[in-house]
Amino acid sequence: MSKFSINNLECVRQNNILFQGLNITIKDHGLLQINGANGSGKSSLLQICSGLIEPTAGEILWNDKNTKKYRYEFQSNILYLGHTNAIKSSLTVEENMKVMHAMAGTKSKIDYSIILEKIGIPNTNEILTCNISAGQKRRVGLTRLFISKSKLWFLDEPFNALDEQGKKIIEKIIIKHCKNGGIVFFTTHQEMEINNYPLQNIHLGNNNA
Amino acid sequence: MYKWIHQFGSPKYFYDISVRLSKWIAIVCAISFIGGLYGGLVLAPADYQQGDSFRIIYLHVPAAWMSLFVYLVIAFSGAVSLIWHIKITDIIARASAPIGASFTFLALVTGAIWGKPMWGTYWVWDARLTSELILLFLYLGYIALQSAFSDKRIAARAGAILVLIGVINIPIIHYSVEWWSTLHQGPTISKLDKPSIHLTMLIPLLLMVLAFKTFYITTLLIRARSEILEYEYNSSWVKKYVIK
Amino acid sequence: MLEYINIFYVIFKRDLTLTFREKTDFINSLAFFIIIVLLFPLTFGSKSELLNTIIPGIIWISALLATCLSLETIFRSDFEDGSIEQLVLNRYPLILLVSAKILAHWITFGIPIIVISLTLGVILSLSNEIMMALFITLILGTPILSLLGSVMAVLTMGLHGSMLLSILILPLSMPVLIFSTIAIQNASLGLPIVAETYFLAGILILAITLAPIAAASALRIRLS
Amino acid sequence: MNIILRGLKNMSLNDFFSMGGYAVYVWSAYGISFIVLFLNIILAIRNEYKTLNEIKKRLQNNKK
Repeated sequence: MSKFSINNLECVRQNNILFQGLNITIKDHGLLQINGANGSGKSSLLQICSGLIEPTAGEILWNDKNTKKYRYEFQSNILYLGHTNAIKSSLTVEENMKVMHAMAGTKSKIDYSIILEKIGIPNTNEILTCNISAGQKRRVGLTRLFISKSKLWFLDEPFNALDEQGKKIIEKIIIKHCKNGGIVFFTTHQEMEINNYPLQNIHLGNNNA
Repeated sequence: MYKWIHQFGSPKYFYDISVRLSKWIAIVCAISFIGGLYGGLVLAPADYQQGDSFRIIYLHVPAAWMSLFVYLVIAFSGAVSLIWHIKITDIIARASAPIGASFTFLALVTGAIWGKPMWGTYWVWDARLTSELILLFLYLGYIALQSAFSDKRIAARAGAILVLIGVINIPIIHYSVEWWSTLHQGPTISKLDKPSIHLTMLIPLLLMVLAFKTFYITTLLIRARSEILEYEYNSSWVKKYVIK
Repeated sequence: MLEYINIFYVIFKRDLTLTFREKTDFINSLAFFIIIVLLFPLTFGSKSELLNTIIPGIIWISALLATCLSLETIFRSDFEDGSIEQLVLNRYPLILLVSAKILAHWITFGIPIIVISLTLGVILSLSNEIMMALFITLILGTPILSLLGSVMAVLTMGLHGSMLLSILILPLSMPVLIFSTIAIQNASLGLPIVAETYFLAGILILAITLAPIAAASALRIRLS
Repeated sequence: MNIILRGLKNMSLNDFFSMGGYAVYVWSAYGISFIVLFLNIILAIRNEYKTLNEIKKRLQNNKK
């Protein structure tokens, strides 16, 4: 039963206040959607929660322990996926997934072809990632969701550059992860992305300034 | 103790202090400067060997000493800003870099000018002058790195990492240059070292060192003030202060 | 403990395959190295006495310049495609991952430079003591450059213009250059070169312990 | 006190400037040092006023 909480978080970027006094507490099975216009600080909030960036004020607790002091304990339970899908273009899809597998630290053997089928780009194991389309690259990046066993997911706009069928697959995996006890933060600039699961919503607009 | 650091670390508090302090330190600097110059140029007897050209020592030694001192100040404030994330030490490090660079440049120029009457050539590959030259490159690297970043906070902390590595390297550089110069040239009886000099020569030298140090502090305070204003320009106390 | 070795090996192998798949950086740096060394005989005339006294120094200087150019490649590709965030935010200590990358850089750029400089030494007919001194100083010197250079590469990651990286790394690599050239000169005079090798080994150990830590914290700062 | 006065008495003006034949070096060294130090302090002060005015301007047009 793990808990992720933020106490009066504040972030000032180039002297304009993106958000101030933010308090969130999320327990298991939690799903949080962060939406707002571009440049309203969605990605900054996600990066601050995951520990990539330091906030100007406030702190982030994982099981009531400050994530900066217990960095590696926190980091071994999170998966961060930014705008760029962090795959190497001169490696083949399978090699990229092998690296993700090692980085995720899961011991069990994983059959990459099954994951590729699940994500909708079957038998592309041996193709170099530079020869596949942007949508397929995004899906290769998203295979991390199947490989990693971390509890807390931070997904930065997981749905962009994906077609309808891709959106459904990602929605299914997020809901499945939340159902068996995971916590997912995700940002989107459209309004309601996932509607068949109870979710908390934070709207970041310039009205916070 | 920790509260004191934080309290002193707040830019507003530092700004008020620097306004009051810099006037007094400027006065001390002026007095010691005039005293040092008068003592050095007029009172001190000419050196038996080099005649009057040794008077350049009153510029060269304080400048060389200050160049290293300012680098250590930058390294120390960099380390403090990395560990405790205090904003003021970033500003101090950023503000004192150009002053340190100009001290090193001064030390090099006066050393070269002093070399002419003594060794006949402007640039002499003496161990101390060469490590001053490398120190100047370290400064230029730091300033170049600072100006390369748009976000001041990242610039300050990246610069702190660079300076910490630089500080660890300074003894290595100094010793390797020493090893190198004794090998190539043989031990030059360099007058650049602080000769065991007579009291009347020593006092002006100490006055000059004090003058250079107070000069550094005044310029640092003034430069830090403009950096603080830039850092905090949308905070309330700056608005109040500016309109006044 | 095993998983740490495994992740070290995976990152190391990934970087090696990456460099050998995109051969451009690899070949550019070595071509650059050879061209600089060959410039000097062209300018000073191949038979001149002056040449074979300064050839080892030239080889060392061009090794230094070639490593300077290749340092940028350690983190540039990761920074561009965003996998640097995966490195920073993962369960394994960043110091371990960064040292894997530095080792990969040394293997792909350091060792070929050593091999080529020895072959150049043979071509330009250096005596065996000088060749031995050149080998020892390069074996100790190039890892120092890779280690110090990786910290500078992190600091200048993503900034326009790679000149800044050379300006940062050259003053710091002066001691390595000084000790190596002195060792080579002593070797050419038949004197023992033990003292300089101890110095270089000392600096190398200092660099091995401190550089990954500095590179890791610089990475965190650079991304924040 | 008498040291200070003694200095003034035995040093006539023109051989003060000739510096025992090394006038060129001594005075050029001192000249360059003054210029560099003077530049430092002046740039710092000018920079401060520049930032102050900049902020004043920015506040004015924020208010408008």
